[in-house]
Amino acid sequence: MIIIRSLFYILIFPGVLFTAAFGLFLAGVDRKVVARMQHRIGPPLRQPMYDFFKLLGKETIIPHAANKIAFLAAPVIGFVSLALIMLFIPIFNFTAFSGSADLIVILYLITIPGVALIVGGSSSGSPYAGIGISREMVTMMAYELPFVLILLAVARKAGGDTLAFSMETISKWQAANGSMIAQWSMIPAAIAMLLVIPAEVGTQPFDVAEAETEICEGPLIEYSGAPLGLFKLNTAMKMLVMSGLFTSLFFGGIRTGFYILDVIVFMLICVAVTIVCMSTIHAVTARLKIEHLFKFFWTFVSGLALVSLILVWCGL
Amino acid sequence: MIQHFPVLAVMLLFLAAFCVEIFGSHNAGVRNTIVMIAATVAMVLIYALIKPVMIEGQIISYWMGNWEPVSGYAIGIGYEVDQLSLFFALLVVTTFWLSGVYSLGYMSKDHHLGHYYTLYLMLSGSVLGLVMTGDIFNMFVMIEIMTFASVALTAFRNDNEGALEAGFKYLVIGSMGSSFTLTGVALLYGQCHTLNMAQMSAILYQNLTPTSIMALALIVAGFGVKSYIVPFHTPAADAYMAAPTSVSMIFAGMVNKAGVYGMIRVLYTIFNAMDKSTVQMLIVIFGAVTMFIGVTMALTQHDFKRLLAFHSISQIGYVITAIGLGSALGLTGGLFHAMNHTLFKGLLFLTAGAVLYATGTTNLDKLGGLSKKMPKTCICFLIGAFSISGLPPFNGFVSKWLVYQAVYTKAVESGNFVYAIVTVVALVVSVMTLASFIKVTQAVFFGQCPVELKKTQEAPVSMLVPMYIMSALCVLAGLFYPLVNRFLLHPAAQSALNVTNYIDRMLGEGYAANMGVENIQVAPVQFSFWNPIVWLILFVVIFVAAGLVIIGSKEERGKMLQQGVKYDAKYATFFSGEEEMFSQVGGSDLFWGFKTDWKGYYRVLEGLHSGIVTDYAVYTVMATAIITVCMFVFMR
Amino acid sequence: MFNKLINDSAAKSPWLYHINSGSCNGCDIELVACLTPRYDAERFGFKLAGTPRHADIVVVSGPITSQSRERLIRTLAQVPEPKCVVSLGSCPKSGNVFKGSYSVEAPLDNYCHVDVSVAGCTPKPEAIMEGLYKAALILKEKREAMHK
Amino acid sequence: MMFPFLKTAIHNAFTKPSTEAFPCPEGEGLGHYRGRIFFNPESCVDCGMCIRVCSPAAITVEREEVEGGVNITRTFDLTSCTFCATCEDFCEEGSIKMTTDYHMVGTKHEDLIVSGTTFKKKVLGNLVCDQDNCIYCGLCARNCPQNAITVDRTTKTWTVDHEKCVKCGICIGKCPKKVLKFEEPKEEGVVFDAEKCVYCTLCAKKCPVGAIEVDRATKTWTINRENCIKCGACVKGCPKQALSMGPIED
Repeated sequence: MIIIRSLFYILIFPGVLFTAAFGLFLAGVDRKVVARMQHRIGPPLRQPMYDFFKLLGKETIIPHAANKIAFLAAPVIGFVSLALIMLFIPIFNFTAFSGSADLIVILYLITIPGVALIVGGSSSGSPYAGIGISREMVTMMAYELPFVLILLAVARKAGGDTLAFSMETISKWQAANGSMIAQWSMIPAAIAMLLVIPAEVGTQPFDVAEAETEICEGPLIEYSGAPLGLFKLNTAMKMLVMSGLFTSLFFGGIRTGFYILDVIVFMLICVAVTIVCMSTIHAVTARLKIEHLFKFFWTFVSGLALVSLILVWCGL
Repeated sequence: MIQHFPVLAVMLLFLAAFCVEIFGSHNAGVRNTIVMIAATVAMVLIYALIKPVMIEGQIISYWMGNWEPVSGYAIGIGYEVDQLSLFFALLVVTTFWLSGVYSLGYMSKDHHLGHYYTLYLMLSGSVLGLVMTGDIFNMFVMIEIMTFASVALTAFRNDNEGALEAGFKYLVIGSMGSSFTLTGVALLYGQCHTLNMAQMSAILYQNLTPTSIMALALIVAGFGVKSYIVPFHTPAADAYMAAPTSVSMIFAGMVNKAGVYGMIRVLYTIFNAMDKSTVQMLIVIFGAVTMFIGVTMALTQHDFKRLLAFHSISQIGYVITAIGLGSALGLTGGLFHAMNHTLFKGLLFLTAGAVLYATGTTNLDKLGGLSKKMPKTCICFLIGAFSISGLPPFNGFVSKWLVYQAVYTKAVESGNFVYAIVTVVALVVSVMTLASFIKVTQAVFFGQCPVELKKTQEAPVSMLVPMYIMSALCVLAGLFYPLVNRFLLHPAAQSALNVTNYIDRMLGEGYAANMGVENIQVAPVQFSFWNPIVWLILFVVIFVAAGLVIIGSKEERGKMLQQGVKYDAKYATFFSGEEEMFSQVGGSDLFWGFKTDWKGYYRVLEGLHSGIVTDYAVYTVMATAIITVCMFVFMR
Repeated sequence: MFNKLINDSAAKSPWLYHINSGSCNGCDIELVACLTPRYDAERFGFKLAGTPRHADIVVVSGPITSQSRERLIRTLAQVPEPKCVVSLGSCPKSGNVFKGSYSVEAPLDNYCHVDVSVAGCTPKPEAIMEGLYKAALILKEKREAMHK
Repeated sequence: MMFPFLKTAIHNAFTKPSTEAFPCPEGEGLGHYRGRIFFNPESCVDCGMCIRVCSPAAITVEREEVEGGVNITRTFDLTSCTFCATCEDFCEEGSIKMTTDYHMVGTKHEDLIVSGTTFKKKVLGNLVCDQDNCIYCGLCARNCPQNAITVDRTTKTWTVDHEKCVKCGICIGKCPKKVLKFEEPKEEGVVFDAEKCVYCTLCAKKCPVGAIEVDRATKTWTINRENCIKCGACVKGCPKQALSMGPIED
């Protein structure tokens, strides 16, 4: 019975199937909303799904210079670890495997898909990919600092003493004291988090790593067919994971009592977060340069997060 | 019987060092046999101590020449192996055994191997003795042997550019460190009238006079030099780079750890100073600065081994930060990270050595695309890189995670914002570590293969086997960290925090209580949530599911084409249509976007790392002065 | 398992790779104009890809100069199957006004099979859209022929 | 302001998109767009001017001899055309027009071809009779559909009314002695009237084959009859009506 339930958690909800399907839906929402903001009709909501399935049907070319194992394994590892993270992120008061990871673990697990992308791109042996991975890595360094500050602020606010970074403590604290976002000292952190999410997912204006017009899609340059489809799926899933993390960190206290309703509310908040922090910013900005991106995150965004951390530290 | 093992192991190594010089300087077979027998036997002797010490909780003591304490004063040289000592001894024997195996293949192209092995055995014996001795002057002697063996080994390939310079730097700074230690030991002897550490611990318990504070500061500075914390790190980079890789591995795995061990032994056992918040703060800040400067320097390096050297400095920063916290959690994390650092840094140095062996260079700008030529080395390197960058589920992640927890818990408990900043620094340093290893991955193993390296061969088996062992240990330590904690870390941390047993074992039951030493029982560390096994199971389940879908839908998928063997436009890399093109961005310049933003910072650092020994000596003296002043001003 | 879905998707998500083989840039900007809000090719799933490995439809413009010919052939070979080649404007099909020049190696038909050609100098974005749409349908046919 | 377009974006999101429908409605406001070529073979006089002015050599011509004349097929290759409309400008007869039809998409080469065939009749001279061999049987006169031939056996005269004759050739078929034939036509060509000419050289400029040379200094007008294709461009272009088409007198 436990095995069946675990398998259900892993494979259907909130594991692989839910993450993939809802992630693709979020990506579709993103593309649609961006199109509407640019006064276009835009692709249908199912467009990312079409892209994914089309890529499955394409030929997979492994370049001569590439390391075959790393080249093919990278997207799969990225996919699996993304599907896994969702099992550790609480959907309000429900977590599939709560005892297995805390905030820091999630922080690190989220870097695995990025590393998979980097290793995959690097293994293709293309100089464009070399530049792409360099940018991807600098982006990673850029958003890591504010991300860490945000997580520390949240953890401090939720106030676990011994288990400082437990996700469970945070959701319990929110269940008792209302959503984190309602605390005014957390608002700068929430704004910073909203800016971290697009950088983590790699949407404009933070898509320097995959700049298709300058460096031919960067790390993805040599990918074709099913592995490329998996990478595209990974990006979509990252959207869900990041907006889900935001939701559980800052909107944790909302609870209707009915489990299905909870999930629907969770999904709605995810969609809203996607629209606010990815689509809107995408629609109104152009791609940054990598050094500007780094400076932006280490000054402005980190500043916001630091303000939050200091406020929380002062007991506000 | 068992109490003879530690001394036998140490003496065996020293004896073998002489035998190698006498019998084996012209005969490779004899030489290798002596070295491997000595190393293996020493390793077995130390491993045999795991059961009584770690599991049963015994402390093994041994008086040289049976000179037991007379009327309460320990006058003989005593060996005392408690859990902490054994923990480090295990690291030491593992490292030098693997390094010995590796040397067989790696050093085969060099001359005067008799000298090499002599020095190698001297170094191994001295570090082993250092971590197991119970006598502080004996410790100093071992430090001296270690330093001079290290200097000679650093300059061993003296036909290489920079080897002698590196040796000289090491010699100057290392001697300064030794002198500090010696001065401290002398002061302590004057204060306590004994050289036995257990007795000193009992005498100095909650009883610090200005003289002993001075001694503490000097000894901490001395061990700081040995563990290369900033600003004592200056000779490290050159030494690691110039030394043969098997020796670099020993430096990272043993010599560094000797410094860390010394720190722990002095701060926790002898002086019991870790409950003072200012000492904690001082050590933690030194640790944080070390990890940050180490990693930022590593990001700009052009040489594989030099980069690894700066990472060594950075990782030691983690260890120092963690042990500086003075909490059980911090000590556990610090010890675990010290152990993991031995494993993954050793592994990384071995892969660097394999690359050097196969290609003749470690310059990042000249390497590339080796993953197809040296696939096994590449996999080992990736495991090492992921471990040191702290990616789950490898071992580096667990120890770093413990360190963050320890620091942040400390921050929450003390309400001190500095610790929160240190947490942030530690987390950011981790991602920078990842960045610089991505750089190496790209510049050495992936990326483009230059024309000169087309005929590179995989490293020989004798070099691969140590790498495999190290990789396996990295993975296992990450996956089964609760077991590691239970059998290695917790006993070691407990023995460091609770000195009663250490004193009593040496000087007789009740001695500690007489001197007013409290018996502190340390509860096992409570971990937060990270269950790598569950993670791995989930990973495998999803992997299998994904694999089933992939296999099931094979018909629908586009053909999975094999790589072409000959040149074929279809399988060629896309260079915007060109036939072949080489990247103008050197492997070492990968993160120019980052470097641009940090121009000012790097200008300062470049100015500081001037390469002039005089400057470095000045830093050493200044840092020692700062430590001393801080200790004096804030400890009273 | 998903064969039908994949076949249907083939026509709904065609990604373009654009090769300029010495074009005057007229066709190129018109191709980009297809992505503007007025024409919005993205609503049919068209997207400009940055590398031939991602492409389904290769759009060639320009009269194929001697310098670009080798690169063109190489790049065309790097596109995974199923793929479509669309010639944009008059140049690739015939060389246009550069016909007969010592440095022009048109027509494109000598190097690959051209599935759809869009005439015009330059074609209007509407015409380009029409051509691309036709190419997308051909893609689906090719995919179905590959995996019955 | 960090996001200057934020307001626009949000406004756009809640208004109707400005995208046109697909397939696009036939554009009316296309203005002077030059699209698919329209060719009217009926009015073409095969002057060849279009071929001469076409820079990408997109226009080709095929001639096929058939009974009673020549089929001249003009082919406009749209995949080669640069749509400069020079041919349209130069076509004296207005046979070539650029339409605004931009739907020039084809999967085959034939989809992008515009062509038309002109039939050019062979010109016949007057009907003549070899009266030395004629037997004045009168069969020709009897069979003439226009009653243009008169034969008088008594006076042995054979006359034809050139006004009435339509050059149908029936009489030639009926003649038992095969003495009837069309004589070689008197060469038609540009006729020059020196009195009206002001030597403006317009005709030389208009001539598609460069057959006319005018020298204003010496007031001479010469034409190279061999090159002349009798297209009539010079006649139309002459401002003084000094040129006309007619039988050439030596």
